[in-house]
Parts: sequence; C-alpha cells; structure tokens
Amino acid sequence: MKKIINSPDNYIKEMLEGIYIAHEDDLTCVDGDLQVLVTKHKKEGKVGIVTGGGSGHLPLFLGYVGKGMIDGCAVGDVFQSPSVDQAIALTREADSGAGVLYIYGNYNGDIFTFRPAADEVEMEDDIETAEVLGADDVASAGPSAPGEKSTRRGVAGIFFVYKCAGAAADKMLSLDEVKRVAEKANNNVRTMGVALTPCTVPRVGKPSFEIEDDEMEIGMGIHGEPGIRRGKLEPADQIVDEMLEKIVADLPYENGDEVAVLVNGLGATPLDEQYIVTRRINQVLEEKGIKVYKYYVGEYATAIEMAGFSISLLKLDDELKECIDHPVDTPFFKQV
Amino acid sequence: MKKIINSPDNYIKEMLEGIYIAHEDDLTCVDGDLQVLVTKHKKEGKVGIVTGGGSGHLPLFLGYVGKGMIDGCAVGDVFQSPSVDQAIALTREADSGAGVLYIYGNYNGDIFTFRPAADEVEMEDDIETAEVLGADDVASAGPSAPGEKSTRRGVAGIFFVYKCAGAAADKMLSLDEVKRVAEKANNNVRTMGVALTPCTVPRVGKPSFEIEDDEMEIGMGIHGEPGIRRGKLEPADQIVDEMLEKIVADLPYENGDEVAVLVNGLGATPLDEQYIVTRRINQVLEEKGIKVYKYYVGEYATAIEMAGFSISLLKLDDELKECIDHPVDTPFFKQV
Amino acid sequence: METSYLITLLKEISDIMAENKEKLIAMDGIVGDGDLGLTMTDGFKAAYDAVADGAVTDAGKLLFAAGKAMANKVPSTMGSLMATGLKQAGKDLKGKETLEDADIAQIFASYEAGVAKLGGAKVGDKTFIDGIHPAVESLKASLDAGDSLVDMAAKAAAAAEEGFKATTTMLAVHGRAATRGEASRSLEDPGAKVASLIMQAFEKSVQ
Amino acid sequence: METSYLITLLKEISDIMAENKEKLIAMDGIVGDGDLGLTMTDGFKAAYDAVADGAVTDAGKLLFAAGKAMANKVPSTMGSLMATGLKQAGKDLKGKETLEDADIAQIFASYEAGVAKLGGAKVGDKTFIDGIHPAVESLKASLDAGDSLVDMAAKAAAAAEEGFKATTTMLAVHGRAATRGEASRSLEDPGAKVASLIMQAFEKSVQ
Ligand SMILES: Nc1ncnc2c1ncn2[C@@H]1O[C@H](COP(=O)(O)OP(=O)(O)O)[C@@H](O)[C@H]1O
Ligand SMILES: Nc1ncnc2c1ncn2[C@@H]1O[C@H](COP(=O)(O)OP(=O)(O)O)[C@@H](O)[C@H]1O
Ligand SMILES: [Mg+2]
Ligand SMILES: [Mg+2]
Ligand SMILES: [Mg+2]
Ligand SMILES: [Mg+2]
Repeated sequence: MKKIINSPDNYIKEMLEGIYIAHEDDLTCVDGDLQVLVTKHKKEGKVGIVTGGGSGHLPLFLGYVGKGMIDGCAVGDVFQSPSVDQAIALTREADSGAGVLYIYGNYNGDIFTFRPAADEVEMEDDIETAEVLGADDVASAGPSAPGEKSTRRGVAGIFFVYKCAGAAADKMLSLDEVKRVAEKANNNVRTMGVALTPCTVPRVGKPSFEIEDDEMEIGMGIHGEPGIRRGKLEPADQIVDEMLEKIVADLPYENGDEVAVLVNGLGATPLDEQYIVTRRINQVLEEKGIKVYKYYVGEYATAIEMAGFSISLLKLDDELKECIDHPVDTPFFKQV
Repeated sequence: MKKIINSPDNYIKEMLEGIYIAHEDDLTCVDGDLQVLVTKHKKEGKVGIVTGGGSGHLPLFLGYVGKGMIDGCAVGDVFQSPSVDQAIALTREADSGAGVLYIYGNYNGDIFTFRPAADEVEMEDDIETAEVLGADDVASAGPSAPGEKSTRRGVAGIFFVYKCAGAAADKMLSLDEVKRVAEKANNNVRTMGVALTPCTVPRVGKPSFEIEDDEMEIGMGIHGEPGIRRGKLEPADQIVDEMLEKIVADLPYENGDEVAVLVNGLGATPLDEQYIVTRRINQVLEEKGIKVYKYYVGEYATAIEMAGFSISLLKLDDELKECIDHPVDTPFFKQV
Repeated sequence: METSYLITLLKEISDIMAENKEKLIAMDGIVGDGDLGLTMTDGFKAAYDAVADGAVTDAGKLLFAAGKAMANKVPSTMGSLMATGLKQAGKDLKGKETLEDADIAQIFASYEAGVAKLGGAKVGDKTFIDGIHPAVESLKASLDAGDSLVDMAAKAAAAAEEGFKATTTMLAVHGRAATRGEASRSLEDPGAKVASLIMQAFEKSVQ
Repeated sequence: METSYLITLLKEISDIMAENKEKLIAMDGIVGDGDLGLTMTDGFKAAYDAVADGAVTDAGKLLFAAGKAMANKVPSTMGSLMATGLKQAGKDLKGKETLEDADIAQIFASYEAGVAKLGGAKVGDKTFIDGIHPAVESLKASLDAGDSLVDMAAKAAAAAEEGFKATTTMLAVHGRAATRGEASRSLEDPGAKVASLIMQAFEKSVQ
C-alpha cells in the first residue's frame, strides 16, 4: 500500500482536520465531531439538505456542502456509513424550520443510518424530513418494476441530485417541492463506471481486487466491488460506446432530448483521458440525436485512488435546466 | 501502459477536442489550431497574459485561461513545448493594444519557443511584450546569485504567478505594472514535490522511471525526472517536514509573515492524502510563526498519472493578498 | 447463570471475529467490498468494551448498551444489523438479573428477529439470516428436548455452520452480491459466516 | 556535389535517429525526461520530409526549410537547438547550388554555431556541443590536410563519438541533469550522443 498517510487508523481524522483547516471560512463541525460537517453559511428558512456516506469518495459527499447545494454531511470511516447519532446531530443542525431532505445513496448501510435518525428527529424535535435515495448505477441491478423500490446503488449521479435539489432549496421552495425536484433529477439520471485498477482501503492495506495489466472491469462498484464484465482493456471510444449503450437504453430518449453529462474520474485517471472520453460521448450523443446542455468533467465522486471513470447522463426539462444553471459555491465545486 | 485512450498519436488532439466541447462557451482555438487556445471573453484594453508548455500537466496550463486569470495558452505534445509559430499566433490573438505578458516555466524548450516569438511580434506587429519565467522548484537547482538568472525549473507555483498577474491585469494595470506584480509573485513563491509512482508518456509507452513499492523520490521533476533523494516511503508528516524545511529556508521569513499555500496532487493522489498533508503543513507553519492567508488544495499541476504531491508557498504582502482575493472563472479553477 | 456470562459471550464473539478478520476480508472481497473483517472485529470489540466492566447487571440493558456501542462504532450494513440484533435482544431481556437456558435461546431468537426486521431479508436470500436461522431453530428444538446448555450450543453451532455452507446453493438478492445474478450462486455468503462464527463463540463460552 | 546530396544526408540522419529511438529514450530517461528518442526521430524525419521531393535546390534554402519544419514539429530543448543548427547552416550556405568539401564542413560549423548561440552552452558543459565540437574541429583539420571526403567524415564521426564518451567526465550545468551535481558526472550525455549519431549518418552518407 503506497499512500501518503501517517497511520491507517488516523486516516479519516487527519483528512478531516485538513479539510476544516483549508475551508475554515465555509465549513464547521457539529458538537466537535469532525465527521459531522455543516456549512457556515446557513440560510434561514431554507429547506435543509443533508447527505452522508462513507469516506473515500472525495469530493463526494462533504465537498458539496455550501451555497446553492447542500447544507451538511455526515461521513463515516472509509466506505463505511456514519452512525445514527451523527445523522441525528446533523439533521438538528441543518434544520432551520423548513424541514430537512436526506439525499443519500441507496445502500443498506446508509439506510440503516438515516431512517432511524429521521424517526428520532421527527419524534423528538418535530423536524419534518423526507428522503431521496440515489440509485443511478445501471450496472448494479436491473431497472425496478413500476412502484417497486430500486435495488440500484447510488454513485456519481447523486451530484446531479444535489445540484438540482440544492438549486430548488436555494430558491426557497418548500420541502415537498425540493423533494419533488430531487426525485425528478434522481429518476432522470443514469450512471455507469469502468475501473482499470483497484483501490486500497487504508486499514485493509491491500487492493480491493486483482486485475491484470491489460484488463478492465466494466460496471465495478464504487467500493471496488466486482462489476458486470471483466475484459481486455479496449480503446477509449469502444469503452464509451458500451457504457453509453447501457445508459441510454435504460431511460427512453426522444430525438432532441437534452442532457447534462458528468464525466467523472475515479481518483487516478488523468484529466486528459477524461476529455478523450468526453469527445467520444459528444460524438455518440450527437448520432443519437441527444443534445448536451452542459458538461461537467473531473473528479466528482472517487473511489480513493482507483483508475477509471464513470459517465452520468441527466435528462433535462426546463425546470432541471434552471437548476443546472443555478450558481454554486462549495469547497470543491463552484459554478459562477 | 494502462490508459483510457484510442492511440498515443491522437492523445493530444482528442484531449483538446474534448476540452473545446466541454468548455465551448469559454474557450476557442486560433486559426483552427487546437493547440493554440484563447478565452472567448477577451477584455478590450487589458494587458494580455499568455502561457504555454507541454501537455500532460492538466489543469496546467490551459485550464487557467479565463476571467481574472490568463488569456491564452499554446500547448505542445506531452511534455513538449509548443512551436514558435503557435506562440506568435497566440500573442497576436491575445493582444488588445496594451501589450502581452508571457508567463511560462523556466525551461529551455519553452524559452526557445517564446523568445523568438516575442522578437517576431515586436518586429512585425508592434506588440509590446514582457516575460516572467516561473522558477519555483527549489529541488531543481540552488538559488541563483543576485542578478544572475535562475536555473530553477517552474512547477506548480506558476499558478500563483498567473493568479496575481491575472488579478493585476483584470484591474487594468499597465504591462509594466502587471509584469512587476508577476515578478513579485514569482520571486515570492517556492515549491517542492515528491513522487510515489512514475508517469507514462503515451507515445513512450513505459514509465518514466522505476521505483520500488516502498520508495519515494523527493524533489522529482514535473516530467518525472530524477529528484534529489530516493528513499523509503515515510509517514506523511515526515515527508511534509522535510519539504517545508527546504521551502521555508529558501526565502527568509519573519515571524508573522503571511503565505498562500498550494497543496497540489500530481495526478493519482487522492484528495484525502492531500488534506492529510494540509493538516501537517498547518502545524509546521504555525510552529514557525508563519500565518496562512489562504489554502488551495487539489490538482493544479499534474504529471499525467503520477502519484505524489507538491507544496508551494507564496509569501504575501498587501498587494499580493488583494490579487489572491480577486475572483476568477476559468474552466478548471473558479474563485467566487 | 449470572448476567456477567453475557460479558464472556461478547468476549468470545469479539475474539473469534478478530481471529477471522483476514478470512472475512477475503470472503467479502470476493462478493462485496472487503470490509467485513474490519467492521465485525471493531464492532464486536466495541460491544464488548462497552459492558466489560460489569457495571450493568440487567441482561437487557447490558445487551442494549453493547448494541448501541456497536451501532456507533461500525454503522455499515452488517454493523447496523448486528447492532440491531443485540439491541432487540436487549429489549426482550429487559429486567432479567439471572439467565435460564431459555433466556439464552431467546437472545438468539431476538437477535434474528431484530436483524430480520431492519434488513427485511428472508430465509434463502443468501444473507446472515441463513446462518443464524438454523441455529435459532436448533436452540428451540434443544430446549424442547431438554438438552444441556453445552449440547444446545454445540448443536446450534453445527446448524449455523451447515446453514452457512448451504448459502452456496442460493442466489443473492441483497447488497452488491445481487448484481452478479446466477454467478453469485456458488459463492459463500460472508454474512452467514459471521452467524456461524457467533455460534462457535457461543459454544466456546459455555465450555 | 549536387545539393540533392543534402537530402541523402538528412535521410541518413533521420534513419539513424529512428534506429536509435529506444536507446535515446533510455539514455534521456536516466538524466532527463526520456523524450529525446521521440523528438529526434520525429524532428529529423520532419526535416527530411520537408525537402525530400528535391524541389528546392539552393543549399541554404533547403537546410533552412528543413530546420523550419523540424522547429514546428518538435519544439523541445534539443528539437529547437537542432532546428536552429539547420537554419543557421541554411543562412550560411544561401545561394549555393553545388557543394564543395569546404561547404560540407561549413554546414557542421554553422550548425554548431547556431546551437551555441541559441543555447549558450560552452564546451565542457556536458551537452550536444561536446559531441559536435570535436567533429567540427576534425573537419577543419581534414580540410587543411586535404583528406578525402570519406576520410573527413570517418575522422569527424570518430571525433564526435570520442567527444560523446568524454561527457562522462563532465559536470552537467544545463537542463535537468544539472540538478544532480556531482552525481551527474559519470553519466553519458544523451544530447552529445545525438551529435555522434549525426556524424555517423554523415559518414554513411558519403560512402
Ligand atoms: N438485508 C439483509 N439482512 C441480513 N443480512 C444482510 C442483508 N443485506 C446484506 N446482508 C449481509 O451482509 C453481508 C455484507 O455485509 P457488509 O460487508 O457490511 O456489507 P457492505 O460492505 O456492502 O455494506 C452479506 O454477506 C449478507 O450476509
Ligand atoms: N544549452 C544547451 N546547449 C546545447 N545542448 C543542450 C543545452 N541544454 C541541453 N542540451 C542538450 O539537450 C539534451 C536534452 O534534450 P531534451 O531531451 O530535448 O531536453 P528536455 O527533455 O529537458 O527538454 C541534453 O542531453 C543536452 O545535451
Ligand atoms: Mg461496506
Ligand atoms: Mg462489505
Ligand atoms: Mg528530454
Ligand atoms: Mg522534454
């Protein structure tokens, strides 16, 4: 394990200390618990939006805490959920009377954290809560039947859910309305990833999986879980084509539909490669008659130091376009 | 070589195509040459600031082309300089009557490009030019004698030179004044890096150097050139201490001096580790009585997919602080 | 039996997880993200540490406190499920200052019920439930048959291990393993292995 | 000699760089960034390609055009230096439609002068200059001695190779290699190797 750390046991603590130091003007923690992080720019009367999940995905999740996006985040150990108590403390801090929306990935560990927390703050603090579970990873399960809850995992596409819900909340919409917008974004986003190398959880000390020098893992999980296909590494264009085939087929598109595109590096993929991928995405979507309203390219949701990338497509309507255009100022993501 | 590319020969072209697609509203190329890139938001009467150098360092150099920073960039092949003709075309486009300042790294390849270009545009187009050569890498050579030109290479610290000069130009200062500010920033910035893994130039196809699984290379060059010390990988704090020792000693500091700090990932280093480093930097500077005015943490100047990081310190006075605070909006870097 | 026996039990569980840390990491690495060895080791250690001083003598409060400590320490899928199992057992044993064999059997029945309620998994879904459920059934049968505690524990441990082994015939429907469809069938479920380890620890704790 | 000989010369240089591509990458990888094999191969190929059709017969214009093509193709340290050498030779041979032996010697003297002017390196700085300079000296001596062109070339190639070998006694003062101080001394300079290869190509071109 080749990492710039002091000890695996202090990994999260020291990382968080660095975050509070670097972003002192914008972020603070709740009750001295570094793992419960809120914005210093709380907007009174606004619906609070909070999230949470394991560490190891920076800038996800805590990096999006700020103006125009989300209000707080509870982070667990690497790839581990935060605790119920932390979620409770977070919710209390994020509420300013208009209720709190939980947006987090559809993953049992996190569900087991946020649902009990919601129960408790509703009972004890009369805070109204709602939840939207990110479930954009088309490689993690088939589509759910109408009415059934999705079994898909939430991955990088949750960025779009934060972005849209954050804009709606910033416009001072009600909890119901913010939830409706978040759900719309969530229903309209699809993601798929590919890994070239594994990642190493510091306390585990060895890579999450083994992969040959000429192989790739299509559809791997964001913790390095096995994907849907292991195969020889292919040219960038071919990989993009396979991924887009799955992503686009999963949500019906009509000629002229518009999308926002997120090309996301998983941690160790040079930006150059992400732009080579962007170029191909543009070609393919043009062929399919899908118009790109906006591109986001970079590291938005990583798996520590995994090499690889994911593509997320968010289908837009006028309301979501307005949300996409809304300015944002968070430690890791700014849109002017 | 495990890369998401189509062919090494098309690496730069396809990467640049992706950049123009993703940042269509902000960037355009000159005369159809993708390697010569200018902002779409040219400010009339402003001193033009241009830069250039090899590809493979994203977001350096072209990522800083935009409002409040620099106006254009010529990029060469991976780790190669752009050509004289490209630098000439760039200069002509960036000038709007107030002259053009070249800011680029102190490296023969680039000097051999920009000096002849400056000669030509001064002769043929009556464009006034000036140059400031980034020379912040304390590991690349000893300090130069007073009056002697530096033999140090320019690395990540050039970000601060862009930032300060960009602010000065945006405030509509004259070429002389912008150059003065750029020089001040340049004289006040020091950088040192450490590499954990090499990088692979696509057309070379193999890593730039070999390094054991438990070794690090302190002071490596930004193209993966050998550094000043190869040793066993140490805890983060110890590495930071060694680097800061060299950086701080190189420029006299007094108790109470203020700095801007750039913690820069070289391509494959997780943000988590960069924040662990940030935490230690803060401790050490506090001990030394140096106050941090602002932190920048992330990938600002990479070496393709090298793992490692660099630390840059910019010593501030009131004028430079104002420059640091100036808002910026470029494809890769935004400051609100 | 004194309720301090529960401390012994938690100690055995904590120890067996630590012994099997690498094995659980490896097993979870095949079907999931490989963290199970860490969460089970840290979680059961936290559960044990929270009550090790013997200050709490109410069996229910002791188990609940252990569960709460685990929940805060390792809030992952299995971490939360195991914590909830402990807390459910705590709720059901509240007020007991001594333990009959039937109470001991009840602990595991409550444990299973807590996990099932939070996670919603059914027998045959290839989860922890498939390890714990046969053990709980075996404990009931032993109670009816009047087996000694030692025999009860041995039979339950054997049943759990068999349940675990049988997961190689099941299709995963929960968590990441479910992604792999038919390919998941022949793989052992690491959560069920945890159930088997818990019952082995129980067996040791009564020897 | 016809000026088309220059096309042959450029072809030999281009070929020898291609043959030594990996060797130059490896050598530059030790002291620098490892790109020299790429830039020399691509650069001299571009130089040759620009004039290969024989359309330009003025020796000066031909060499200058070759240099310009190389400058645009590989604007790196050595790329720019080599291009400037060619351009300087072009300037100095302008107007010549045939070539005497003295003109040929002049090409290399001009080449060295161009490189020295742009780069500012002196003999002993452990650069390209340390390979080319002894060769240029040898060419002058051969001219004075009345050597045949074949002999001139062979002696110059030997001198360049010796000059290259002698770089292992020098301390680097230019470029990245200079960072390493005393540790750089025993290392071969890859730019001087390029000088030696150019002179080898020259030797072949007159056989
Ligand atoms: N709903 C459920 N009920 C019971 N056990 C479950 C459930 N979902 C998953 N499990 C068990 O959890 C194990 C994985 O636990 P863990 O490693 O904590 O998951 P993850 O790392 O994905 O959060 C599986 O092997 C399975 O036995
Ligand atoms: N000022 C100079 N004059 C002549 N040759 C030089 C000079 N500086 C460097 N060189 C030569 O250039 C070689 C390296 O060339 P190159 O690989 O293009 O450099 P880089 O990759 O650092 O730009 C060195 O081996 C040296 O011989
Ligand atoms: Mg997990
Ligand atoms: Mg797991
Ligand atoms: Mg080189
Ligand atoms: Mg180079």
